[in-house]
Amino acid sequence: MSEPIEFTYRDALRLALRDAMTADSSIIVIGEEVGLYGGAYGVTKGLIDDFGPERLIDTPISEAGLVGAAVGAAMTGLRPVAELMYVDFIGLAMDQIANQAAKIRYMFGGQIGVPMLLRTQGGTGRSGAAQHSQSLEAWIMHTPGLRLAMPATVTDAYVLLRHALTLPDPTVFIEHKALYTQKGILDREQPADWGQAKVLRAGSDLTIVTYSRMVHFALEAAGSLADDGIDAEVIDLRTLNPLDRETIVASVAKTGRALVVTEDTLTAGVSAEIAAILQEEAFDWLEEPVIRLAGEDIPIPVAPELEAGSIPSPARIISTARKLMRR
Amino acid sequence: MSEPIEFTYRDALRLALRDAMTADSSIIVIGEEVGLYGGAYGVTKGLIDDFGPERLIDTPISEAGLVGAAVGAAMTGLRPVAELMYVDFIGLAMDQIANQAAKIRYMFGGQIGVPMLLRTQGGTGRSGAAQHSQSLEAWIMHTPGLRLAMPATVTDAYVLLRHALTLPDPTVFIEHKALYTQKGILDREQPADWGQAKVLRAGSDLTIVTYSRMVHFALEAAGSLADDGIDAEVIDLRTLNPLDRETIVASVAKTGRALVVTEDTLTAGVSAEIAAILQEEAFDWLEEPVIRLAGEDIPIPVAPELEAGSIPSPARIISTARKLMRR
Amino acid sequence: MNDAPRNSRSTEYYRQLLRVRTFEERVGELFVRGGTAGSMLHLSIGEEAAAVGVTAHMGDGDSFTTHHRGHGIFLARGADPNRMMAEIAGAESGYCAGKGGSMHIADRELGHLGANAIVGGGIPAVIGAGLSARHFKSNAVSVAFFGDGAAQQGVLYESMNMAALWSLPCLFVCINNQYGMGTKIDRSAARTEFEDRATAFGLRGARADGGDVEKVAEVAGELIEAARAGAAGFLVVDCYRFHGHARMDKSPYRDDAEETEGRKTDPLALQRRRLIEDALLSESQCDEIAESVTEEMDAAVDFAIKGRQPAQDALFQDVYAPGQPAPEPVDQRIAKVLAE
Amino acid sequence: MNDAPRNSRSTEYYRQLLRVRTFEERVGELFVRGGTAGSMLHLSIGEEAAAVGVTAHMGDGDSFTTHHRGHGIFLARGADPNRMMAEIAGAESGYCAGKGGSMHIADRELGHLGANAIVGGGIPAVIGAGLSARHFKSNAVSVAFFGDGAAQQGVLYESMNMAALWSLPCLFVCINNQYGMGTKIDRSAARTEFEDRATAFGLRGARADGGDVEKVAEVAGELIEAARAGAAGFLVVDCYRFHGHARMDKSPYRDDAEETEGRKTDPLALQRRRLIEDALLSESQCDEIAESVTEEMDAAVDFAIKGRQPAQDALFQDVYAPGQPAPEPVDQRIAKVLAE
Ligand SMILES: Cc1ncc(C[n+]2csc(CCOP(=O)(O)OP(=O)(O)O)c2C)c(N)n1
Ligand SMILES: Cc1ncc(C[n+]2csc(CCOP(=O)(O)OP(=O)(O)O)c2C)c(N)n1
Ligand SMILES: [Mg+2]
Ligand SMILES: [Mg+2]
Repeated sequence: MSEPIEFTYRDALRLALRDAMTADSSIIVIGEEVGLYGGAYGVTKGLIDDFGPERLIDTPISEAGLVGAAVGAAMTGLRPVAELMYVDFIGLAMDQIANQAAKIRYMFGGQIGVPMLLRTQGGTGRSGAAQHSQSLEAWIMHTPGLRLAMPATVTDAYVLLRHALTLPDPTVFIEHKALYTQKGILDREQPADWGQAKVLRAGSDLTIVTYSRMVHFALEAAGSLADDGIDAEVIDLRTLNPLDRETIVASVAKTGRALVVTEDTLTAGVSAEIAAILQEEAFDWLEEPVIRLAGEDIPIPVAPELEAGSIPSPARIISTARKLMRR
Repeated sequence: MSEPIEFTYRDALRLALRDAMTADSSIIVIGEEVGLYGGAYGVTKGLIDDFGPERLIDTPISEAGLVGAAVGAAMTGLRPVAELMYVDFIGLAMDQIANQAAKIRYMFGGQIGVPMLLRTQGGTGRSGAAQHSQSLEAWIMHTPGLRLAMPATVTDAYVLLRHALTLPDPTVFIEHKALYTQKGILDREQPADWGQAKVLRAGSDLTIVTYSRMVHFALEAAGSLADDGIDAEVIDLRTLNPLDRETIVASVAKTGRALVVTEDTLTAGVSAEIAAILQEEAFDWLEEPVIRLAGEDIPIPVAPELEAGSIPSPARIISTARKLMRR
Repeated sequence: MNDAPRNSRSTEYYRQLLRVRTFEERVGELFVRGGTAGSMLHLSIGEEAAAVGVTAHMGDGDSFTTHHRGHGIFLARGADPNRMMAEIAGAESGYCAGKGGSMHIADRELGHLGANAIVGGGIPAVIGAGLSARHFKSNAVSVAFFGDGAAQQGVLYESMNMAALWSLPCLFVCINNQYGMGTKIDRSAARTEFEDRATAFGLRGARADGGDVEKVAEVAGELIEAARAGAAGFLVVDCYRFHGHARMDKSPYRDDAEETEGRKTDPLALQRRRLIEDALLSESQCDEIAESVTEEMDAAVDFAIKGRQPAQDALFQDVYAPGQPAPEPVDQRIAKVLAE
Repeated sequence: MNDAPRNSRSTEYYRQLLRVRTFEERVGELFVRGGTAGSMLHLSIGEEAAAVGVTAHMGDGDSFTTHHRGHGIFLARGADPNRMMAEIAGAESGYCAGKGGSMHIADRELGHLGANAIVGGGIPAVIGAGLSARHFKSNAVSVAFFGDGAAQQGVLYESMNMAALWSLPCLFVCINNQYGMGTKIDRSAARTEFEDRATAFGLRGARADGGDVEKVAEVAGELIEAARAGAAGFLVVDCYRFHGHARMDKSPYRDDAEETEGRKTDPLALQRRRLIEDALLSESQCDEIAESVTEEMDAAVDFAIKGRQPAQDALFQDVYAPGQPAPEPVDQRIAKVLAE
C-alpha cells in the first residue's frame, strides 16, 4: 500500500487520469486544450507526453461536435473522457449530452451503452462573470440516464474519477475551479464508495447537507458553531446520481434539523431536491423546515465582492445554522 | 365586450398571436415551418397571409442560430417570437437562451433588455419517443433571468400569451402537445393575472398543485375523489416564473396536505421546488409530507402504453390522494 | 456486394431498392391500420438509391448513423425487416424492444449507431467511430446519413472540420430530397451546392443523381475507399421526397405538377428498365423478385402485428446498465413515504 | 472617418491604433497592480488594425458584437476609455456597472450588443440586428467580430447561412490571430482559408492583411457597403496575437522565433512609418499623438482605480427590468421561514 502523501485536488485528478489511462488503453481524452496546453486549469498537464496526441486529443472549439464525437467513440469501443472547459459551455452541447448520451441505452432497448465521462468544472471564485462561474449540476441531475459526481476532497477527486472511469453509463464529473489548489492527503486505496454520501463531521444538533466546494465552507462553519455549542453534522453527498438518500435521511432523523447548502441557484436547484426528499422521508423527525442556503437566483456578477455575495459563505452558514437552532 | 365562444387551445394561441401582431408591429415570428407550413402543430397557420413572410419568418433548421437571431432582434427594437418546434430541441439552443437571452440585461448592467418570447411545446401524448416528448421546464425555471409560462386552458393560452408579448424580459412559453385540440370557452377580456396561480377547484381536504396538461388530469381526479368524499383543491400554477408561492402556501395552510403533480421527471424537477417551498412556508400546517407525483426518472419510451405509464394519470392521482388521506 | 459481377450486382441493387420501397409502403399501410406507435413516420420512398448505393460498400465493422428517415438505409445495410417493422409498431420484438420506434432504430451487430429524431443529432458520432477505427487500427469506415435540412445545423460543420483535420475514415451523406418538412431547399439556403461547403472544410465533395442507383454506388464507392484511407468525404445524393414529410402530411406547400415531375426520378423504375434493356433480367424475372420482396415485407407486417407491447416493468429497465442502480418508480417512493 | 481626406484619415487610423494599443497595455498593468476584476483579460495587442479598419466604416444606428477580446473594437468604435477601464476593474462607474467586466462590455448608445465570453456566442445576434434593419427600413449594418478559433463553432455557419439566404446587412469579421488559446490555427482546421467557407454559403468572402490598417479599411469598406445593400460578407483579418491568450498565459506552446517573426506584422509600426514616409506627419507630430493618447489612457486608469465596487444591493438589480418582480434574497427567504 502506498504511503499517503499531500496532493492538490488538481494533481489528484491528473494522477487518476494517468493511472486510469495506464490501466485501460481504451481511455482517450478529448477536448479543447487538453493536450499541448495541459488543460485550462492544468489538470491534464503532461499527460500528452505519456500517452501521445492520439490519446490526448486537442479539439477545435466545437463543444457539440466534440461531445458528440465522444458519444460515438464510446459506442464503438473507446472510453472517452470529453472535457468541457467550463460547465457554462454545456448549453452548446446539451443536445449531445441529454438527448444522445443519456438516452441511447434506453431508446435502443439496452443494446448499446455510452461509457463516456464528461469532465468539466464549475462554480465561482475567479471573477469569471456570468458565463464562466455557474453551477449547472441541476440540469444534469434532472436528466435520467446520466450519472453525476462532484468531488470535494483530494481523495475523492482521485477515487471518484477512477471509479467513474469504470462505469458502463455516461457520467458527468464536475470539479470546482476554486478547489484545484486545495491540498489534502491522497489515499489512493480508499474505496470509491460510489453513490454513498459521507458524514465528514458527526454532530447531534443539525445536519448540513452539501457537496463540492461548499463542503469546505460547511466544515469551517461547523468548527465555529462548535465553539458556540452547536454540534453540526456535515454530510458530503459526493455523487448526485446515484443520490444517497439513506445517509442524509438517517442523519436528519437523528438531528431533527437540516440545512442544505449549495452553490447552484436556489430555484429548482439541487437544494430543492434534497429538501423535498428530506421532508418526504424524515418528515416525522423534522423539528423545523429544511432550510436551503443556496446561490442567489441571479446571474453571477464580475465584481469580486458581488460574486462572493451571490453564493453562501461560511459566515452565512453559521448565521443560518444559529437561526435554525433558534439561537 | 365580445361574447365568449368555444375555441381550441391551438386556435386561442393563434388568435393571441394575431391580435398581438396587429396591435404591435414590432412583433415578428421566427422559426422552423412557422410561415408557409403554419407550424408543426398548426398554431401559426394562416398568419403568413395576414402579416407576410417578413413577419412570419421560416428559418433553416438551425436552432442555435434562430434563437440567437431572436436575441439580436430583441436587442435592436423588434419583439421576436422565436418558435422551437419541440422543447426537446432546446439543448441545441440552450447557450443562446441561458447564457445570452437570460443574462444580457444583468451582465450589461441593465442597459439592454431582451424582450423576446420563446414559444415551444412539450410533453407526451403522441408516441414521439425520447426526443419528442420531454418536459424540460425545470431547466428554464432554474435559469435566473427567464420568465416561464405554461398554460393549461384555452383562456390562459390566450391571455398569458398576450401578456407575455408585453413583457420587457425574455420569456419562455411552453404549450402542451396534447392540449392543442382541447376545447374551452375563450374569454379574451379576462385579466392575465400574470404570476398568479389559480384555484380552479376549491376543496378542504388536500391541495393538488399542478400546471399545464396535468391540470386536467387533476381536475378529473378531483371529480372522482369528491364522489368518494375527498374534497381536493386544485391549483394551476400557470406561470413558473414568477411563481406564486402565496396562493399554494395559503391553500396548504388550509388543507394540511399537498400533492404536487407534474409531467416532468421527478428528480430535481419542478415538483421538487414546489415541495421544498411548501415544507418551508407551510411547515406548521402540514399533516403529511408533501407528496410528489411526477414523471418517472427515465427517457420516454415510444410504445403507447409505456409512454402513458411514464407520467402521472388521473387514476394514479386518485390513488395517491387516497393514500395521502389515509383512505 | 460491390465486388460482384455487374449482372448480379445490378440485380441486387434492384432487389434492395424494391425491398426499401415495399417496406416503406407497408409501414404506411400499417399506420393506416393503426398498427404503428404514433404517427411520426418518415418514409424514404424516392430516396432508395442513396440507401442502397452507399451501403453497398459497407461491411463488417463499419458503422453508421441515420436521420429520422432511416428505415431504408438500415434495411439496405442488412436489417431484419421483421424486427424493424416490430419496432415501428412499438412491439417488444422490435430492434429496440419497443422503446425506440421508427425514429430510434439501432443495431449493435450491424454497426447501426442509431437513427435520430434530432435533425443533425447523429452526425458527430461518426467522428467518434472514426477515432475508434484509428485507435483500434481497423479498416472501418463510419457514415453519417442526413437530409438537406440538416445541412443547416452547425454541428455538421463542426464534425466535417474534425473529420478533415484528423483525416478520419468518415463519410457524410446528405440525402437531398429537396425538402425539410415544408421548406424547399432554396428557402433554407442561398447556395445549395453543399459539396462546396465540404470542400472548403477540406473534405472530398461529390454529388450523385439519386435517380440512378448505379451512379450513386459508383461515386459512393470511390468516396468510401478514400475515406478508409483517411480522406473524409461528403456526398450529396439528389432525389425527391415522393410523399409528405411524415405520414400525415399531404404536402399542401407544393403543387401536383412539381410532384409529378419529381417522381420521375424514380431509381426503381430506372433500374428495372436498365436490367431489362441490358437483358440482365426479363420482365418476369423482375416480377419474381418483386413477389419475393412482397412476401418478405408482408411477413414483416404479420410479425409486427403479432408482437406484444412491452410489459410495464420494462419502463425502468435499461435507463442504466444491468446491475447498476436503477430509477425507483414514483409510486413505490410514494408508498414508502406514506407507509406507516 | 472613411470619408475624410487621406491625410486626416491616415492620421486618425494611427491615433486609433495607438489608443487601442495603449489601452491594452494599461489593462495589463492594472492587472499586475491587482486592480482588475479577475484575470480573464484578453488583450488585442497586434490585432488593432481589425478593430480600427472595420469600425472606421460604422456609424449611428450600426451595431456589432464582439468576442472576449473586444476592448480594442469598442474603443475604436468610440467607447469612453474611462468607463471601459472602470468596467474591467469591476467598478460601479463602468459601462456595465461592474457586473460584466472585461468579457461583457456593451453599450446601447453605440450599438455595442455585447462582448461575449462564449466563443461564437455573439455571432447570431447580428442576424437579428439585420432583421431589425430590414424591418425598420434603416441603412444599418451589423458586424460580428470573432476569432479564428470561433470559426469552428457551428453557430457561425448557421448564422452565415441565414445572412446569405435573407440578404441581410451583416458582416462577419474573423480576426485571425493564428491562435485559439494554445492551439495554432492549423491544429484546429485542415483548410484555413475560411473565406472559402463563407463563399460556399453564398457570402462575399475576403481576406485582409492585419498588419496594414489601410488595407483592412479598404476591404472592410467595400464589404460593409455591399452588406448595407444586402450582400452579407465575411472578412478574415490576418494578424498575430503578440502576447499570451489571457494575461496569465506565457505561451509556452510557441517559440521565441515565431513570436519575433509574428510581431513584425505590427500595424502601428507600419502606419507610423507610412505617415512619416509619405510626409503626412513628422516624427514629432507622431509623438505628440502618442503623448495625448498616453494621457487619455492614464486618465482612464485613474478613473477606474477611483471607482467604487458596486454595493451589495446591486446584486438583485437588473436580473429583470425595473418594476418587474425581482429575485428575493436567499437570506430574506430564510428569515421569513424561520420567523416566529
Ligand atoms: C433539431 C430538430 N429540429 C427540427 C426538427 C423537426 N424536423 C423533423 S424532420 C425535419 C426536416 C428535416 O429535413 P431534412 O434534414 O431534409 O430530412 P428529411 O425529412 O427531408 O429526410 C424537421 C424540421 C427535429 N426533429 N429536430
Ligand atoms: C464556448 C467556449 N468554448 C471555449 C471557451 C474557452 N476559450 C476562451 S477564448 C478561447 C480561444 C478562442 O480563440 P479565438 O476564437 O481565435 O479568439 P482569440 O482568443 O484568439 O481572440 C477559448 C477556447 C469559451 N470561452 N467559450
Ligand atoms: Mg430533406
Ligand atoms: Mg484566435
